Amino acid sequence: MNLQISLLALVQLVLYALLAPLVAGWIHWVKAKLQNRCGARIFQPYRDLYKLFNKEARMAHTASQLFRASPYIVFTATLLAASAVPLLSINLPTAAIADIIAIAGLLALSRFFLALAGMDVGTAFGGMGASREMLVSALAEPAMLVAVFTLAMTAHTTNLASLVGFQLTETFVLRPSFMFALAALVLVAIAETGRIPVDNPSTHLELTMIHEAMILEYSGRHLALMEWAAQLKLLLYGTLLTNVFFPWGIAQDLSLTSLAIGLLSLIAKLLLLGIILAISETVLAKMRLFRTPAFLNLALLLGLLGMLSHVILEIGV
Amino acid sequence: MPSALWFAGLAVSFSLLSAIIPVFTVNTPRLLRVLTTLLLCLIGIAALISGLITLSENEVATAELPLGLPWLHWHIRLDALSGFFISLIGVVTVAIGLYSYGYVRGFEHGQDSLIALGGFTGLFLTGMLLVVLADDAFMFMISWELMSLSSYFLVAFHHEHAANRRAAFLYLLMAHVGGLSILLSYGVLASLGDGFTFEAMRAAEIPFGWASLSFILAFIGFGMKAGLLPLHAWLPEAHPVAPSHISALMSGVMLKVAVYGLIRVIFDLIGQFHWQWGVTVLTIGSISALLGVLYALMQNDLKRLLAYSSVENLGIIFIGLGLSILFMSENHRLIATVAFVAALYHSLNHALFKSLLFLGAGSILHSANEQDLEKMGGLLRRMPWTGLFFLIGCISISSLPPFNGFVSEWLTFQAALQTWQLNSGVLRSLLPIAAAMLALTGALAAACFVKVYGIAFLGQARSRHIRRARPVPLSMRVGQGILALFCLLLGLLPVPFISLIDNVPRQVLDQTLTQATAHGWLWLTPVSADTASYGAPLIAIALFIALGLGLWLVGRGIRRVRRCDAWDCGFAPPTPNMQYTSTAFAQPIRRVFGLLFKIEEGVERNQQGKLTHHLKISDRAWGLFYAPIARTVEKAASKITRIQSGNIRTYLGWSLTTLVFLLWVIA
Amino acid sequence: MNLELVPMLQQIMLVLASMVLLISFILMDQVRLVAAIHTFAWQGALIAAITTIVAISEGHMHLYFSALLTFTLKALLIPWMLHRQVRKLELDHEKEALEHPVIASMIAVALVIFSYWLVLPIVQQELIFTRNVVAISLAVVLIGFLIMVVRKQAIAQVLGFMSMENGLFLAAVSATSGMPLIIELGVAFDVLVAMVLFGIFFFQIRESIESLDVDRLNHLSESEKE
Amino acid sequence: MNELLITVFTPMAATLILATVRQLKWAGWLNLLASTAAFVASLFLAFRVAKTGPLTAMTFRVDDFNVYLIVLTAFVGMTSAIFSRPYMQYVCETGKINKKGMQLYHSMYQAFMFTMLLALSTDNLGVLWVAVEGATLATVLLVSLYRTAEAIEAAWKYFILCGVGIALALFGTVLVYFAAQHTVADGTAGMTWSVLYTGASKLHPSIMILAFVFLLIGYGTKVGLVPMHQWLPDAHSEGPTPMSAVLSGLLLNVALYAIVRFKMLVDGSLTLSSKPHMAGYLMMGFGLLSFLVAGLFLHRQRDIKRMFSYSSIEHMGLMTFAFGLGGPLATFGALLHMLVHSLTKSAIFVTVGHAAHIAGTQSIDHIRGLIRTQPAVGWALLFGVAAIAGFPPFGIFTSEFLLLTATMESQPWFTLPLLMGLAIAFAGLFRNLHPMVYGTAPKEQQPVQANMIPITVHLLLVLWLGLSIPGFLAVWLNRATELIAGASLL
Repeated sequence: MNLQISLLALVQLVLYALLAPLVAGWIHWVKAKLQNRCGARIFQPYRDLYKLFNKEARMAHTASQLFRASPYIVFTATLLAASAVPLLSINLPTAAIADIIAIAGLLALSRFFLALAGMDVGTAFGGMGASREMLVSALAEPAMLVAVFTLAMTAHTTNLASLVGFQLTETFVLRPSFMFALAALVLVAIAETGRIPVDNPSTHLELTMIHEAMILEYSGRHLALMEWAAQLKLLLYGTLLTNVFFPWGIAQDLSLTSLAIGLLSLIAKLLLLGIILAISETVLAKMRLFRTPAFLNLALLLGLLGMLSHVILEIGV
Repeated sequence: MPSALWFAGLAVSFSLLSAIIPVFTVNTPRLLRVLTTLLLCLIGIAALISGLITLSENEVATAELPLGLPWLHWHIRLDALSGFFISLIGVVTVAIGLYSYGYVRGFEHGQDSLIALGGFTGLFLTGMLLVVLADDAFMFMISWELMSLSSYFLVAFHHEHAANRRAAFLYLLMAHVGGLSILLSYGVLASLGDGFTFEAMRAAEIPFGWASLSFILAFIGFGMKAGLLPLHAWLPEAHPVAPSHISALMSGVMLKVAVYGLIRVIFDLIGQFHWQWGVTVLTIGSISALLGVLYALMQNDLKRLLAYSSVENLGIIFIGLGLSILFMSENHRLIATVAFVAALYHSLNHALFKSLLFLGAGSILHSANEQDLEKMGGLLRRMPWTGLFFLIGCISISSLPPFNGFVSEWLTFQAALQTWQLNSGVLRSLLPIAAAMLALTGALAAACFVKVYGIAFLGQARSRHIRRARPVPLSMRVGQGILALFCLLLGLLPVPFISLIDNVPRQVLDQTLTQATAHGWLWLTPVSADTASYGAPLIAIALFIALGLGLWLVGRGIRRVRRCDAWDCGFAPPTPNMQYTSTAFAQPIRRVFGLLFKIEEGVERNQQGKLTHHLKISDRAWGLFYAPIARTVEKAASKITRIQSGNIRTYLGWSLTTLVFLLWVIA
Repeated sequence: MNLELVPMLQQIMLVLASMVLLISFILMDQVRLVAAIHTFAWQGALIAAITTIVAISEGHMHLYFSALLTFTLKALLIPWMLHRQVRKLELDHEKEALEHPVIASMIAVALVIFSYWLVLPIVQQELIFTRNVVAISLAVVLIGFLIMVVRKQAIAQVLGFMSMENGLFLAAVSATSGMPLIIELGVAFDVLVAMVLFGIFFFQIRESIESLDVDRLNHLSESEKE
Repeated sequence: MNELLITVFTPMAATLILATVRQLKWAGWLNLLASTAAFVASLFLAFRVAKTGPLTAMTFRVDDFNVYLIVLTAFVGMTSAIFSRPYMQYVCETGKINKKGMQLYHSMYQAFMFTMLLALSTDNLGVLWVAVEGATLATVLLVSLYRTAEAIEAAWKYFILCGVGIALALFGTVLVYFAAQHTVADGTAGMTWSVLYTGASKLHPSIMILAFVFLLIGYGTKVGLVPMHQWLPDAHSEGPTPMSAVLSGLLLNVALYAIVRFKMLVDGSLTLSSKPHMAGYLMMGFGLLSFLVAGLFLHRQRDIKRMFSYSSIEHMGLMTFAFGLGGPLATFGALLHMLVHSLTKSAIFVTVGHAAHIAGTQSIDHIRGLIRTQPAVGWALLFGVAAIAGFPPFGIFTSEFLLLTATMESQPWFTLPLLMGLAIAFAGLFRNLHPMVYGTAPKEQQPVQANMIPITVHLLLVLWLGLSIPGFLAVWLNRATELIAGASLL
């Protein structure tokens, strides 16, 4: 039993690592289709990663050892964070390691090193990217936490597994707070994963780039790890959104059938999410950097509204 | 084995000794340095031991010294609370002691006397130790003011620059006012109870009104020392100008002594908890935290930045205390304890990483004589050890797992998230906002220290003397290393630590956090296992495995990296001047929160006809709070001096009028 | 109180007391310095006379002595010293008119009324008489004070000071039929020494500011002009 | 008894002798010798009183209240004499004063000591008055010793203002005597404090309060209570520095002592009247006013000695307030404050003398970087000011602690102005002090041969009193408290 659980945890971990590029590929593909391009195949990201891993890594003369260590830290931190988010099943031992706040912390850690790596070489672009990334995250992180707090205060837990469990057990009710929280989290996710309209993942050599600017100097396996970590983050947020707010189908016991159902429902959700994201990215244009704060303030506001509506409308006595 | 009190006494006497020896050994600086270092380490160890004994045994030792007033001798008391803070002092002191051996060498050829430095450092430590040990208001005040006064002399140590003198003056003035306010707060308690011993005050039955008055006075006094807004103005002035290891002591330890004082007065002596107080502390705390970090972000002077970030961290500590008071007022002891422990934990953490960072700044000063971020860069490759320790400090202070800063902030969040237990709806809706501010603070702190580390230690050197920077002597590195190690340990093993300090809440709130440590050393579960849990060791293990993997790959040398010019999108190879500056880094945030700063920016031509850009970002508190007071006093003074007109007949007129007036009054 | 019941001596005393008061007024408005000194001498003489009367009525031996003392000191010695200094300082024809004589005398009158109103609460029957004399002497003291305020001229100030002393003597003599002899001597000695010192200062001031106008002694002040 | 006579009349003898001594070298030493003798005798006197209680004889009365002031006076007189010997020689060498001036200085120094001790030890209110007036006469010539225009002006103001004040005090004394007649005692007895004190309740209240107003204004002028204080900064700043030390350290105390003595009488007579605490309220009012105003004055100082004289006013105001407040705690605090203030302030003035000597001027703007030029003096000044500003572990903190808490107990709302006053005064002192002690020193400042003994001794004593009040002193002060406040503290 215990062995099975830990095995399951391991499986989920691996699954995260493997699924991440696929999701990215799927979104690219859908976007391409929407933009009437034939576009790359869905599995292209795997090829890219493989290629990068085999390429020689180069480092600027001015780069320090931190530049080399960062990719590993960034990747591991993201993977760790992911490992605490229920993917297939809610009884997840690793969920106890890091509750939602710790997850935010781990993501912050990876961002911290990402930004430092960006500044390490000492190029103008790197500093620019780091500065902007920190601005965005500085505004996004509180929004995310506030949104999460709303859920946590409802479920009386910050442990994601228990949170999802709570969602499943309780009879379906409409909670205004959850709607606000969902909206807030969506906005945060967009900002954090560097999607349009906050950042453009496919951009390059643009004065508006954020994430790309930081990893500009990376090459070879370092770059691969960085890219992979980014894809992981995307998947993480996706799962977070879907499994917390729409937990239907996620496995509650360890029987193979339920796990299979879990997997299928997960894939379905992710595909759906990818399509939505792709559409939104196609119809929306990237906004100026200094519109981003407004965007994220909205997220924070929504989060706060959610929390207030929770304490006022739902438990108000 | 001698008692805890004995060790405490040892520490005090050693610190007094270290205050005296410079007088005799000033002509042999080397001997002086050796002795000072030795004594400081001994002080630290003795204090640490006594603190640990007290914490583990939960015994209350008291004593009386034949000093002070004839009817009020100096009462000494060593209980869990003082035990915690005395061990806090101890840890930092050891590190400072080792560090100072290398650092003070820089002053040997300066004009400023080493007697002053060594002597007042000793007195400073004495003061802090005695404050923590004091068990009556009189001794408390004496040691408190001794602490302020001696640290003032240390702030004024480099008194050539007018700015430093001004800082010292401001510091002493505010310290004095704060001290008086504390004194009055004790006065209230004493006049309601009988006498100035803390025993009597604990026993006193205090009506709400008087208790609140005493609370306000104490909060003003200790808050002024702790640098809470808007009474923080002295802190960013005074801390940077002292010698760095002293700045570390002031920021790391002295501020915690203020926290101790507040806990002692409110939680222990008054022993009442009202939601109004909780809200006050919480609000002030949140504001200090947020504005503190924002101001820190805007600084370009490294030590000044660190000082502002102290304001932020003290704010976080007071958020914890405020939460604790709030929950106590509705008698949710358990949650109150979580918040309380969080506050204690963060006090210790801040003591560790802020001292570490100040020592790092000191190392840069020592080897490159520079504390302006705009001129730094690329120090990681020039002083790798300092770079590593400083990085650890930055991660910890940005409250990122798996280091210690995260644990305390996590605990604070956990306490704040229990707000649903409160009955009052207003509070329920207020707390989440505080939590949101805390979150914002944390994120901004991360931004702030990315800036610091990225500008100072990464990239390329921006000035010649930074390019010539050399690693600092071993003693200084060891000093920083110890603190870094503690940062890591406290991050990895929160559970054993919390069970160690469990006696403090038992004594103060008479409630323990047994359930927090119930699930073994791996799992920290403050409220209950399924509410929230945090497995720091596992995270750390995973991270270290990954790092090891990476290093192993590097070490195997198959996949070695090739060095080349930076690509930088194919532009010309970047020069140091092309790097992002500290100001530039903070610009977006400055723009977003522009309202909160007083920004003077402009472009003009200088004498050579060159265009120059100047930017001055200053604290709003000055214009809103301090300037008016100063103006009022000046006005009053210039008005009052008119009566000294110099004409004797006017003087006689004054006397006559007074006489007639008084005669009229009494008749 | 109705005067019929008051014995003759005390009636005389009242007359003299009133004259002392009158002299204070004259002293204040006196323009010529020398004349002012003479007036002051007269005041001293009157005090001495009152002392003698009290001595007669009370039969205290030491009062005769103190009367003698007062006379020599206040009526002869001090005026003489002042004369000498005035001559030495060539101030014989010195004139100093008050800026607002009317206001000054109005204030003085107010002070007289005030001092009477002040002693009213003393109601014990046997003290009524002395009470009124105390009122007069208090008035003299206050007017002496006023003189020092309104007079610019150093010597005139000293005269004011001395007439304050006179008021004190009057109070002492009339209210308490004289202080113990030792005190009387001590006070007299002090006054004498003070007088000598005043003399010294006149010259010092004179050589430092070429005049005795105290308004010009205003270097030491906190006002911003310096 | 003999101890008393020696204590009081040694200075008198010295006055006459020194008036004849022509050799400066001897004069200085003789001065020191006489002061030391007086001090030693006063110690014996103190022991005697401690053993056998108050001793009363031939118009002298030494009880627990004034005996400690006598010792203090003699002590400060001695230490100031130690300082004054070399200092005055230096002054004489600079040619500011001639030989006759020195002669005058020394004999008048002793005369002043004599009047102080007489005023403290006598039991007769008349003699008290004579002595205080004598003190004025003795010092007025010293104030004008340098013969500069300012000095003469200062002396004139000092003379006139204090003369007038003292005259009013005499009127007050006469009124007291008047009240005593017919009711308590006639003749000399009617002026004897102890007699009056025993029969205080029989004194006519309205006369007594009237008298007290005159006495308060009169002696208050000498204490330097605002607004009769104007002579004080002038006299302190223009007179020779040792004079400022003793003026600030002693004369003010003695005047305050006189007021307190009278307050005890008035309180005694007012107990049954409608407003029994009138005297106390008057003193509190004056004290608070002086305290605040002087604190503000500190901000506008250009002359270092003026500055510290204002600080003296401030502290006298504080003591007056405390005595007015009454009650054992406040009284004890006030007595202690008298002690530590005299010690600290005279030490400061001695240091200031050295500082002015180093810089060659008294102007604050021209004294710079003392702890560079001569660390001993600079640090002494720093510590002295820290002490006078009420920082522990110096004794003044202890007394201020007691005063504040006493106020907190009886009149909580007065603590606010007190707090403000302390803060303002503190800021005023340090804003002027900082540039003087810190910073780089100008070239022309040269270290001088400074005599640190008196400073060190005083500051160490103050430090000691701050850390722990020795038992005998505590008992002593407590007895005095009992005498004044009618209740014991211990």
